[in-house]
Amino acid sequence: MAQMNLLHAINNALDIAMTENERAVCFGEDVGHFGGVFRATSGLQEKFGKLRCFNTPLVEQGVIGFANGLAAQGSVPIAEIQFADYIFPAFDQIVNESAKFRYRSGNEFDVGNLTIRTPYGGGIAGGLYHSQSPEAYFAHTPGLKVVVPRNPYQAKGLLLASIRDKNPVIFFEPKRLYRASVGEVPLEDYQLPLGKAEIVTPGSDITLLAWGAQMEIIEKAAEMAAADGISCEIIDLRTILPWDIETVVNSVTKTGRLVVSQEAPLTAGFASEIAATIQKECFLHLESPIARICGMDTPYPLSLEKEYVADHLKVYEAIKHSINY
Amino acid sequence: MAQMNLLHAINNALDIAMTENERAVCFGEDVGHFGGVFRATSGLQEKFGKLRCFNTPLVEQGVIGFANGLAAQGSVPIAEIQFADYIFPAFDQIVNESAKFRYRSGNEFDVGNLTIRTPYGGGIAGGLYHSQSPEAYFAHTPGLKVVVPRNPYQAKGLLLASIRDKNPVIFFEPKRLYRASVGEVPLEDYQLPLGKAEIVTPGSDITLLAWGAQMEIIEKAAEMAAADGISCEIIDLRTILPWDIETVVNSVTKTGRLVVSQEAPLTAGFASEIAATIQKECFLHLESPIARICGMDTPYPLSLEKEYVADHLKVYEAIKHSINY
Amino acid sequence: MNTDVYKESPVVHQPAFIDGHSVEIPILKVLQQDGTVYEGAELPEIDQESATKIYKTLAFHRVLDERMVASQRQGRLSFYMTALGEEAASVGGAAGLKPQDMIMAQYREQGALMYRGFSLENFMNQMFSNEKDLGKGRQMPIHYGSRELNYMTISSPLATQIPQATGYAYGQKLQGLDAVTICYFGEGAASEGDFHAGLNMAAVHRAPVIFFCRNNGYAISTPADEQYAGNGIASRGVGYGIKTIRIDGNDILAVLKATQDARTYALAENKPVLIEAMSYRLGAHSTSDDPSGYRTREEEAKWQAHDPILRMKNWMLANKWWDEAQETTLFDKLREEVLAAVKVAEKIDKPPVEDLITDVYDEPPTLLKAQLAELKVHIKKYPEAYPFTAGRIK
Amino acid sequence: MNTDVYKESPVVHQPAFIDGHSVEIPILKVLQQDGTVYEGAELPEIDQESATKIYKTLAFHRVLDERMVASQRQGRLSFYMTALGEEAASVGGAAGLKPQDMIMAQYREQGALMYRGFSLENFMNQMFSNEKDLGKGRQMPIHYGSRELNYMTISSPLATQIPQATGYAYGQKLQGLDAVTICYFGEGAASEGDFHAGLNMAAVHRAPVIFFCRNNGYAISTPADEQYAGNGIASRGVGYGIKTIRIDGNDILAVLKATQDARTYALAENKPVLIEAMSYRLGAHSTSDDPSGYRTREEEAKWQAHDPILRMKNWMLANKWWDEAQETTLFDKLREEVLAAVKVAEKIDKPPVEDLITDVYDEPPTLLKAQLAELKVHIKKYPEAYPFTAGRIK
Ligand SMILES: Cc1ncc(C[n+]2csc(CCOP(=O)(O)OP(=O)(O)O)c2C)c(N)n1
Ligand SMILES: Cc1ncc(C[n+]2csc(CCOP(=O)(O)OP(=O)(O)O)c2C)c(N)n1
Ligand SMILES: [Mg+2]
Ligand SMILES: [Mg+2]
Repeated sequence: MAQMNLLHAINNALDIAMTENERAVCFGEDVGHFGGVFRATSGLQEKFGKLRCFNTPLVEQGVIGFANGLAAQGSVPIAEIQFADYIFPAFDQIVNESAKFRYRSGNEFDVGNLTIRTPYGGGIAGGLYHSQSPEAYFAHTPGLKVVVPRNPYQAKGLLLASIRDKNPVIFFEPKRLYRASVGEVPLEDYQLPLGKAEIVTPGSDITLLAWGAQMEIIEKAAEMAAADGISCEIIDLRTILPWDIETVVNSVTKTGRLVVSQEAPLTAGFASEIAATIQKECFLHLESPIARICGMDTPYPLSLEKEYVADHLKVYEAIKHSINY
Repeated sequence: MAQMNLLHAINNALDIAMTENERAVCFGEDVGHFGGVFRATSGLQEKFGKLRCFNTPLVEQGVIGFANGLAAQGSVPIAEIQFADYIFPAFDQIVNESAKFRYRSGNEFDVGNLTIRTPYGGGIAGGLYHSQSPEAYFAHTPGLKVVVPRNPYQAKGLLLASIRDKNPVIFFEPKRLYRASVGEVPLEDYQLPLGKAEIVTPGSDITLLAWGAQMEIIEKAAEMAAADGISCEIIDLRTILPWDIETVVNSVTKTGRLVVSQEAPLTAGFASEIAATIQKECFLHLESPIARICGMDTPYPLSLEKEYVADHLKVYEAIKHSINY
Repeated sequence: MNTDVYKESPVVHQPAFIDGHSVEIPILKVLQQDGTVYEGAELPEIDQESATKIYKTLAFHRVLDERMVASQRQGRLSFYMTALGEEAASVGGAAGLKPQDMIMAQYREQGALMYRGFSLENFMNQMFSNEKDLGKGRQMPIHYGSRELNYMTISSPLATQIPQATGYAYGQKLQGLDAVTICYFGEGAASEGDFHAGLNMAAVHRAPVIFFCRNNGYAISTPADEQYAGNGIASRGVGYGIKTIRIDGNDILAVLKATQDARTYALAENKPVLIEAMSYRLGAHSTSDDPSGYRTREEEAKWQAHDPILRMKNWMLANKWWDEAQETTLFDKLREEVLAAVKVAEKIDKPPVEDLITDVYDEPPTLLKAQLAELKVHIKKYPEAYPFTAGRIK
Repeated sequence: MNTDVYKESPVVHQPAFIDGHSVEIPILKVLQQDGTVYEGAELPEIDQESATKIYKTLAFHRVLDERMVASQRQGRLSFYMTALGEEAASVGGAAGLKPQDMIMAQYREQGALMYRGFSLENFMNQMFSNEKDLGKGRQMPIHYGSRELNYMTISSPLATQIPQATGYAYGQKLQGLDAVTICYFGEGAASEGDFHAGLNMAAVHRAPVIFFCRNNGYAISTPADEQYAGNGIASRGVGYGIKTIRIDGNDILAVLKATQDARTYALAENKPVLIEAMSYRLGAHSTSDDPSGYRTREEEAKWQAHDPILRMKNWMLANKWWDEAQETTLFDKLREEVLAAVKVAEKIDKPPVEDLITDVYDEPPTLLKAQLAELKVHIKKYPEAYPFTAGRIK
């Protein structure tokens, strides 16, 4: 065990993956000598050489196109997109290629070895182009797995599982927590399961659901609610696609109430999928409407960030509203 | 009035738009002399010249990048993406640029003059790359309008409104209906409102909601249900973003039941947004869970297309299930 | 560092603009249409046996294309694409490589797959998307693929295979294999951003990939002069610092020579090569297209005279490696075989309904299994609506 | 048609590969570091008045950069990007144009905006994202824009402005305006697919756009030789058939000359031009970056000696258009003004909460209005949590 921040945990997972498998390769813009603008790949080029950890030219569609080819060849590419806001030039390579590679070939070829890492989310005064949470764009794409960790321990275990998973995985890293989130992380190798939500805190009155950096927010809201005598069951979805319907259904069947919170704008975000599924699966158990506490339906602002975000106070209000419905 | 198929109606709308405004320009792959692979722009180059209707090089990100610049300049670009399946290379230009152009500049600049036309949808034995319905990918993007017509009359009126609207609009054309859907269309200029759903058939027992080519399907299902004595209120959403919540809420408040059907895969499709919103707005009025009848969560298949699609029989079953809940 | 560029550029004190004509790009021609070799021409490695294999592949290609277009017209097949008039590019490219080299094609390079030995049955099963198709009936006709033959399954979105080929070749290099990747694309696809990404990355990261551009003058209806304003696609190689050659794409010996040399260089230097093969798409873009809407019969006729298969035949005849009797026998046999194969393939069942959910992931997720289960119940309720699968559901 | 390429290429019969060195690209230099003009050099159009305006703009640029980096270090500003050592590219580019020409920049070209007369207050208001910012406080510092001054608002996603500039210029051409578009980008951004799209489309559709590449040797930590393997960015112009020139980017007279000539040509011919200005990013990439992690002090020092502002000053002094007294007065005044402006701007209110929902569309849709209304109720409930806006909600 060691104290690590989220960046260290990721760096440590990459180190383990590259050590165990000489076909693992890390690359992306500034990923090589410099170790990435956030330093997640720090030291890897030194340790594994320039052929296995390197800077790419500045072209996201190329980074992922290259990674797709490398994965199809049998190597294990771990590609970094410098900010999730800049993943869109690679959208075609991800949505039309990575996601459909195995299916279209009848399993003659696949890119299951591919992992795409990218820092996402707001709260860092980054404005509309350094704050986006684009997970929902990918969640509408069968063939992809989408994973978001909430802390260093989760990050290491989920990243190792993502790298080893035999499907293309997009791994969204909550950059606001890169240095802010610190915790005990085993030094040895371990994995956390993909496709499984985690009940972080059991509770009885209402279910709170989120993922990534937003977990901190709902936990804070749950504390406020606890002071009012409301017992919240807190769930970390962890994998957005394919998501763990069963765990959420079981929880809401028990509590009868659900608040889902996401950083991204409300409309057509992943919270909508959750609400749509749960209203169906738990129709007879729901005691109040499922609430979605999300970003507003605008680009991510800069100076009015505080007002814009789905903060703990908004989640807390939603909890109370749901309980008093 | 004249009998027109959907292609003629679109061609006619483009002709009117280019005649009335000499700054309107039509372009895209094969759009010029040939008139597009579906012939939607047929005759326009001959009539308006090569400078105003032309082939572009084969690069979707360029087509939309160019269109964004042209729109910012004050021209009125009407760009065609040959198939909606090929819109993804332009995803960054649409989602990060078109959608955020006005906002990020504080209204110093905008691309409100931009219209993107693209044929979408399945049912033509096109397999996974000539059948996609990607509207949900764009629906998560504040700043865009997303419009889908269901027949020639709607196509002309909505396209003219889209071209004149002061926001970037993506206009999805149901290609399965290009020649199959024929109807009376006024020869003169007219517009249909964006952001307004249409109650196509009033009814009392259940609300059926869809858009584009899927309207035909729910209408067929409603006929079957009518034979069982079930009265369906049929709504065409027409605009996916921003969508007409009020019309749907009013309908479901009245009927107490809702079936939404889309061609795209279920997970994180736009039907999910509708279900999420309506379960909240109509919580106390819903007599059964909102049903989503959609494509399966796979790429669009070829030889098993019939089995895969959200056909009228599946919608009919959902109606019965909802009524008997 | 750019310091080098800064230091090494010759210095001038008056504006000196350069342009597309600052670089001259010769075109390699080895074989003349009448079957004689140009004087002084350097021949590729080729002997009677390998030449015969190439020629038979070209013949098979011509016959298959001819028959399948006819089948499509008869309504037996939904869609087809020929490579009429430009078969030498794909067949000659494959013949210049080793079997372990990966082929990443656009879609008009079925010739390369034929050369590798993909069976007639395999072609048919793909085109009729029946349950024996290696691709499980999921893609439109002509989207072939075979792991066994190192031929990457075709993907419709254009140019996506270009940066992928760079990555694939980089992986081959990392493993130290005696293998390169060849990446085919049209001059139209070369306009995509992925082209730029793939070529630049290959040059920077030294991937042993042969970029093979089939410049056939058209991208559907768009002529090459509305596609680019430079000196073809070859002139772009200069910008990436990629060794580049332009060849007569209808000249099988030039194709072979260029590919053989490119392979040797790519492997020895770990560097990419760009080949631009000049040709002409003699047929329609696909069976959905009608070129009379955008070009003249005269233009087509001019290119008919450059038929690459006839050119090779003339050479074979001149070499006495082939004769007219063999020619007749071969073409007759091929036509028969293809016709027979169509009849077999079109009768084979569609894939089972279970194939709807396989290969989306390595294992179908819970939700997808539930969707399939629900579908089966539904199909049993309305068997007449789903005739291909209803009878086969347990 | 590609028939032309086919017919016009010189024919060879032995493989003749071309490569990145098949084209020689000279670099234009007019002014030496000591302020003397190279012998025989062709001067741009410039007189004392215009030279003084340029020089004062350069001085303002240097002072603003210096002061804002200091402000950022003091924690008064969240972020900043200097153009240290490469100011001549943006200022000289703007000076070579007409005010009606559109400038579409990447982010390191604030110099062009200064030259156009964007006020110090406007710069400050943007950087402090206060309610007087033309951009309504929505973007990170240095993302300026001004319709009045024909300076397109900066967008962070790299290279997106390149095809947009082509479209913008095409619109100018359609209207028959006496106006071109200049499009700035770094050698890093030139790797993006949008670069390929923008340049190719400009060449094919003949848009009067000047593509101005600032090749400053780095994209954050990535040196140019890990960005491309060709002869800089200029060598790509050849491939697109675009008239291209390489210049010393630290030589204000070369920048001016190239831009003036490019404008004349672009307008007269309705064709694009590519300028590659060789320079060096002397400062950090941004205030979030520390270059000591990827390059040496020695390398930086070498380029310090090429300071473009000092070079122009030397020339001005030599011409007797400027003296040291003027220099001291100017810099002192500028420093004072900037400091004072910081103090004013940082005290101005943030934009009102209503600005959250404006400009997403031309009019806020119903749902967005409802979201704002709900937010206001919420803020009133927890005023202490939203100190910037709570007090101002009616
Ligand atoms: C990304 C993308 N855009 C558009 C298309 C539609 N399309 C299919 S083939 C084609 C033309 C390709 O031309 P070229 O690359 O020259 O190849 P050729 O057909 O001449 O062999 C187009 C536009 C596509 N498949 N993918
Ligand atoms: C699409 C995209 N990818 C990545 C980034 C992150 N990024 C910002 S600046 C930069 C380097 C740009 O280098 P260059 O174009 O050479 O310009 P310079 O900073 O040298 O002026 C990168 C990678 C971005 N803003 N947009
Ligand atoms: Mg072509
Ligand atoms: Mg740079």
